[in-house]
Amino acid sequence: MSVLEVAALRIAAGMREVVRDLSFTVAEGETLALVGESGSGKSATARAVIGLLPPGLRQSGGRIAFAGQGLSALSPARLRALRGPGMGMVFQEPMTSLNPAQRIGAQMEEGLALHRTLDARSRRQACIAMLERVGITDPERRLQAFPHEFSGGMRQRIMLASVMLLRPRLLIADEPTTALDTLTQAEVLSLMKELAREQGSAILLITHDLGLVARHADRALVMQAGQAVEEGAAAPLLAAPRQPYTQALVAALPRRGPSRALPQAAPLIEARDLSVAYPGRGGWFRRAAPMQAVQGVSLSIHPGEVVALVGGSGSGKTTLGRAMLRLLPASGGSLLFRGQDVTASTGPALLDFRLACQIVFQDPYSSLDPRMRVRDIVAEPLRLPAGMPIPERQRRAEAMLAEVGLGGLGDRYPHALSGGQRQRVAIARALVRNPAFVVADEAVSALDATVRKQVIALLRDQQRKRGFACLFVTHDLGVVEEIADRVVVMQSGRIVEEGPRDQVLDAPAHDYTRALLDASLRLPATA
Amino acid sequence: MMRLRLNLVIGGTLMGAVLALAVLALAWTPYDPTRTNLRRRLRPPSADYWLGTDEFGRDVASRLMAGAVTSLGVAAATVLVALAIGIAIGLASGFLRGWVDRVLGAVNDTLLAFPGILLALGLLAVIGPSRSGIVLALGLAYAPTVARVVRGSVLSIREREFVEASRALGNSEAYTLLRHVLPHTAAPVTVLATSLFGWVILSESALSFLGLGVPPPAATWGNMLASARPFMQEAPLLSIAPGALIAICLLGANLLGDALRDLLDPRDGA
Amino acid sequence: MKFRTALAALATACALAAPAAAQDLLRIRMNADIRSTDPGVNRDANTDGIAWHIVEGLVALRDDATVAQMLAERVDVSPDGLTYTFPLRAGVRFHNGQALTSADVAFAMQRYMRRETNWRCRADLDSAATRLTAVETPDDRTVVMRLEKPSALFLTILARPDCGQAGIWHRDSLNADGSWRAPIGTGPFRLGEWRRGQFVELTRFADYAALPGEPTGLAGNKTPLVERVRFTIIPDEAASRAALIAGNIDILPDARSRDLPDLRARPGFSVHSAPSMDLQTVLMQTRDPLLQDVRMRRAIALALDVPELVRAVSEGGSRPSRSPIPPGSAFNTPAMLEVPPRDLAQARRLAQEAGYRGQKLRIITTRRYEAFYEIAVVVQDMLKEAGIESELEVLEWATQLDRYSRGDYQMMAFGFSARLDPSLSFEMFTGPKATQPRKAWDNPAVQAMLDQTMAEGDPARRRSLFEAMQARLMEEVPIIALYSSTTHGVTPRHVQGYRSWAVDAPRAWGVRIVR
Amino acid sequence: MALYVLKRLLAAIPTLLLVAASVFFLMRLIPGDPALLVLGDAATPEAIADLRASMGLDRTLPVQFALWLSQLLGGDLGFSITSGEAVGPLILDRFGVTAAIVLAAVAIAVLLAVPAGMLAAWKQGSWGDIAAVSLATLLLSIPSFWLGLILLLVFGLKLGWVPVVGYVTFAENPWAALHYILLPIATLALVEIGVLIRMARASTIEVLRLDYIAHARAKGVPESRVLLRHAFPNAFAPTLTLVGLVLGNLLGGIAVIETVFTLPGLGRLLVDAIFARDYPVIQGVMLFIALVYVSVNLAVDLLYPVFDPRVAAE
Repeated sequence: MSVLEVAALRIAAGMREVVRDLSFTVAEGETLALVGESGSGKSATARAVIGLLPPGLRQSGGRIAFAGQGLSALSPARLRALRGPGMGMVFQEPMTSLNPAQRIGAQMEEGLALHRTLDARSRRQACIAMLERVGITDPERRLQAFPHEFSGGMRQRIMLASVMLLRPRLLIADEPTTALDTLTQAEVLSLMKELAREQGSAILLITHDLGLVARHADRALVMQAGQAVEEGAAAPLLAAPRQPYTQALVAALPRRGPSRALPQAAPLIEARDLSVAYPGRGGWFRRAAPMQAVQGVSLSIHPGEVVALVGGSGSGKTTLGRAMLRLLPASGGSLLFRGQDVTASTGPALLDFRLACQIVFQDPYSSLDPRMRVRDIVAEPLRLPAGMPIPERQRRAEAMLAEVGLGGLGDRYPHALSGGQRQRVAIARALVRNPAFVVADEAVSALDATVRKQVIALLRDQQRKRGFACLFVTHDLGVVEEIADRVVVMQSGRIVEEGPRDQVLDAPAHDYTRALLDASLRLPATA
Repeated sequence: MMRLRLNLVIGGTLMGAVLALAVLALAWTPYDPTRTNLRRRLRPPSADYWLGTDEFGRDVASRLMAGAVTSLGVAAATVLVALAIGIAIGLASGFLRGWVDRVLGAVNDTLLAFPGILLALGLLAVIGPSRSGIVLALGLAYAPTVARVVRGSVLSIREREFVEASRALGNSEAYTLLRHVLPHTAAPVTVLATSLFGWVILSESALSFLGLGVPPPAATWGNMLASARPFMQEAPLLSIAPGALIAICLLGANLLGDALRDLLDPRDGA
Repeated sequence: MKFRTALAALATACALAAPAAAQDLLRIRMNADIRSTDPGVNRDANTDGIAWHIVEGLVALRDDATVAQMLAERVDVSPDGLTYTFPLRAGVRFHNGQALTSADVAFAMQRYMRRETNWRCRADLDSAATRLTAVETPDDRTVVMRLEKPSALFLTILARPDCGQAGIWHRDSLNADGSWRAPIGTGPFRLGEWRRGQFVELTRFADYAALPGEPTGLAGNKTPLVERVRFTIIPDEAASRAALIAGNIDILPDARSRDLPDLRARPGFSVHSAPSMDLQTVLMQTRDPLLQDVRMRRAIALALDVPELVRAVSEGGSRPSRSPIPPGSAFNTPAMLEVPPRDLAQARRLAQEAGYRGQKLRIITTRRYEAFYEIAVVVQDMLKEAGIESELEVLEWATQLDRYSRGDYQMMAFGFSARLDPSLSFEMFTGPKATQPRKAWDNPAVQAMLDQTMAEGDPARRRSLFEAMQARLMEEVPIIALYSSTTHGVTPRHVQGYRSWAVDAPRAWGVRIVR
Repeated sequence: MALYVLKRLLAAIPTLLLVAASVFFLMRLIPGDPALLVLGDAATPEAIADLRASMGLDRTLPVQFALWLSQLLGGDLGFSITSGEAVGPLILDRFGVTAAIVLAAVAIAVLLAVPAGMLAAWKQGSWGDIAAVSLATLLLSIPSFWLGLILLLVFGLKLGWVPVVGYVTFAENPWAALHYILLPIATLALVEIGVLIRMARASTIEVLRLDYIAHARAKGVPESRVLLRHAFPNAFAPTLTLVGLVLGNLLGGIAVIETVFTLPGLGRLLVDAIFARDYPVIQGVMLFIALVYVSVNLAVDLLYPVFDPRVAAE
């Protein structure tokens, strides 16, 4: 018998339908993955199932039945009784899904108090046991803590604990690990699966990540623009997708590119014993000890080389990337560019350095000035060095835009572009001055898989064409496979492993690298 | 969306009406607003004097119209002064940070801890009681608020990556500040300016009420209200009319401010 | 302390037991708190008004501002005018039961004359015109005061309310260190409770030694007829009137003239009007490039319709007067009451001659005193009709007073507080600008006449001197005197015996409550 | 905790000093002489000089300032130069009136406005919401002193329900005292209600969008509890900051209300002292207001973690 039955579901936002005629079932104890890219309607479906559509969205048709019972027929009170012990939900964003004003103990107990007849003592015991189960050390004391005292991964565990405490028959997990780094992601997902297995809960997993589907789902339903595209058992579906869209999704998974032999040359840029410290937060009366984000790192990059800088969150990789562009001041060591020490240069020397280097940021939404037209954004770097007339700048910007596939969109503002298009603009801005060195800081992490594939291709093609050296900062080993010549692994502000791509990926020497590789969700069948 | 439009329409209509009254008053008023007539004191409304006369026999309707010119003019000028000072301070302390920010912050705190009345009186007494005095005094009194808002938005904008991108391009700090930071303060500052406009009208009338505002016999709504107070019982209209106009003007400013906020900050419009 | 608490409890018990006595409370409006209880030292009009209920001097003023005996049986002046002998009245006691002696008088006078006391009138008794050289006590009952030269002002100074009437208090009024504690006087009331910002309460002095006859000014029969008087502080005019009508106060000593028609029309209220001895004026700076021409000043005076102005500003409550000597004074003569008519044509002609070409005159005024403001507004309006342009500079009072005392003005609507001697009425605006920039009229010839009036003892001769000065004033117009205001006291039916008088502040003696 | 409070108060010293210095010198830039004001139009130059000397105004400004500061360190605010009263007790006395009115008004406003704003947010877009927002905007637009005058006109003069003037302390007669401060409290509260409804509504809308509200609902928590336990504390935190600001602003703006209702409060004391150039009183009141401002902010900061534990007071 199926726990959840969705038939001909329609969800509308005003006059527009975001989900059309969607039907599926989730069987007892089964994990069904709703897969799709942003805008496919998968999250709205999850919210509709538990009856919590956000304001502005409404269910305009179809039937949702939980354990054979139609939800629309239930009174609000009956529906509430169902939420928790019947259906539980884990949200995407661990930073906002726990009430910041309540101790986690109170938040965990709340569901128990509402749905179970237990005295306070047993409730507390149950909470402690559950926290212990999800791997929170010292659970008794931690019950008294507030959410902000935990890291994102911990919060997601607590969230999970709080939901699973009620032994729901159906667990709805809406992109539960998207906001976490690779290592944590793997841990949390395994934990979720284990708990569900122990308690016999079915899982409705909402995700955009095919790797995750491959590893954790029994069945998968691929959605595109509000409609089901393809449905079936997870492994065969991914191994032999029938529908073009599914095929595109699978094709978008990273694949290792050919390794290149680069001519030996003097390093273009070189960090020697570079350290970066953030000033501690001091008050009027004392100065806190500075936090060392990068500790004595030496790294050289040769002309035309693509180096991937890999590490979990907090490893210092982004800080190192910025320090190598002198966007952050070094607290120790030195930085050499074409053999010149630029660690503390100013004025014309610094300008020369800046003219030769560029950066592409992670978030295409915040890296473009929303008040400038795309053409002006791309033309802006040509202001320097001074001398180029404005029409010439504009012409070059147009040409560059055409080159990144945005020909004719120069008059638009960033908000009129999609995420992928914006990242193309950012790349165009970075490349229009023909830099010798580019830092790409998680440049594709925020994009949907298919778009990511295209942007990586663009970046790779441009690199091959223009021959700039590139430091590719990422937590995603898949991207590394596609583009990198060399891989550098960072942990806690230090480099722990470094070597040619194939060597590092195929025969990792350091434990941390191995853990990262294990956690990275690749399609086993197609790797 | 519906609310936004309603706010815009009502707010715009109210402000427009008051503005029209002021523009009209520049060209024409039923009587000379400062012309006294001691034989016609405190007359009730009539066909000749639509809103009656005040304690000097001056036509109340004419004075209200002239008061619109003064009150709106003072408010507009004050807002400009407050914006000019506040934006300069806010940009400097938000963008430069460090000790500049600390010093400006301390000065700002001091000004915020200072009742505007005293600041206004002090400055007015030094400069001499005049329109420019009250504009400067209130402008200084409100500048810290502007500075605080500008600083806040500068602090959040300077963390955005396009500012860092500008720096990575080799652009100078000044260029980055003017080209990429300043334009983004426009939205919060516009919203604030609209509210400020209302607050200044309110403060000017409060100061006039305490006897510290634009000096009579020039009519402002505030000093009309203050002079009407002793005749509250005999001629209640004398108190009610200017107060109602202040309220209408404020309501207009508030509604317009709300509409602007919704327009410029799409997050709230959803 | 315990004893006092017990007494207070007893008093409260009595008050509760006898509601009739509790009714015997007279509530009088006061527009602001008093500054102190130290007579003539830290003072203003309200402070004086409280002080004269508590302490008395050797002499006191009558209604017409002439001097009568008070604690002194009589005043004997030596023929050369240099020695004043005051035999003290018998049977006068202080509030603490001690009998009044000449030593008490000498003690108080010595404190007044010390510079550090800051007595308001110390300088008046140490000036060229009047210099007190000695206070002697030949015996317990006699006080002798000696002057350097004869002075017509000496007794008036001793009697002036703003000098605290040179009030005599018992030495226990001072703390051990010589600082002021609280007044122990001989007056009809003793100080009860002073609750700052709220009220000052006085209680009847049972052993008060009243003079026979009728009350007049601060002299005559001052028998207290009510148990307690409470001066309630109500700053706001409209609120005071409302309080009177609501029965929250029993005497409104200073109703606004514009409220009078309404109050007169109300049954059960009576209005008591009396001319005051202050002076409302327009001052002109005779050193101003434009106004130094006497024709310009005359043009301004002629442009004003003074009767109309006075009628408007005082709501018909005061009569116009171009003389600084108030109509209530014994020295006011019919000639002084003449008001020259308005003459716009002549005003224009004179202004033209004086070189007036449409410059804007600046008239300083304040809103602190409504009359000043109203005068300024009306003057501006009337000048306009004569083709003389002006604008108002409305200042805060402290600033206006500062500008006044520095002579830093072109024209100014201003009011002088009550001057109880005609010499002082002229002296208040006459004097050398070089040393006293506040003085409006700097004319050595007039100054000489003024000095003469101060030394002259004969009333008739003084009167003719004043008439001559008045004539000069009308010619030179350094100030335009407009009127003396009128005090309007209002009482409900149950208050009997209340009368307004030349000074704004009220008198509570002789008043009874009849229900 | 105590250490934190102490540190915060110490950190306020530069601000207070700056306030003290600017008040001191600003007031002395203003024309007007307290001695002249005491003596009036009949003042002779000698009498003025004497009085100025006795007021201590004959010394140079830096000396006066230094003297005042050293007095201040001893906890002595000096004496009023017009009434001779000790400034410290005078301020405390007058502050009682002001504090009673301001606190009562803010308390009433918070109690009425916060639930109203939260309900409006909960039913966003409903007629009730529109009514609440309209009312709030309207209240926000009415000048407080005008509202006071109108209330006085209606309830004091026309209906005669409350006395139009005067003040009795609670210690004397609680019932009568209530009558006197009813209208001032109502006036202030009405105006603040407008501000607070809008703030409470806006921050509640913000909070209701967050995942933890959905999480609570997904646990089957009833709406009343969602609002009370989950939305309220988080939505109230920003409102609390505003309440602090409102308290500070009210202290600055109270003079107008005290003028309308002729109350012997701190605002009136300040304005009267300014008019009388009573320097010690002005300086004392200004410093006191600055101190209250700092303390209110401190109290808000100390209270803030109760509603938002993320912002711990160190």
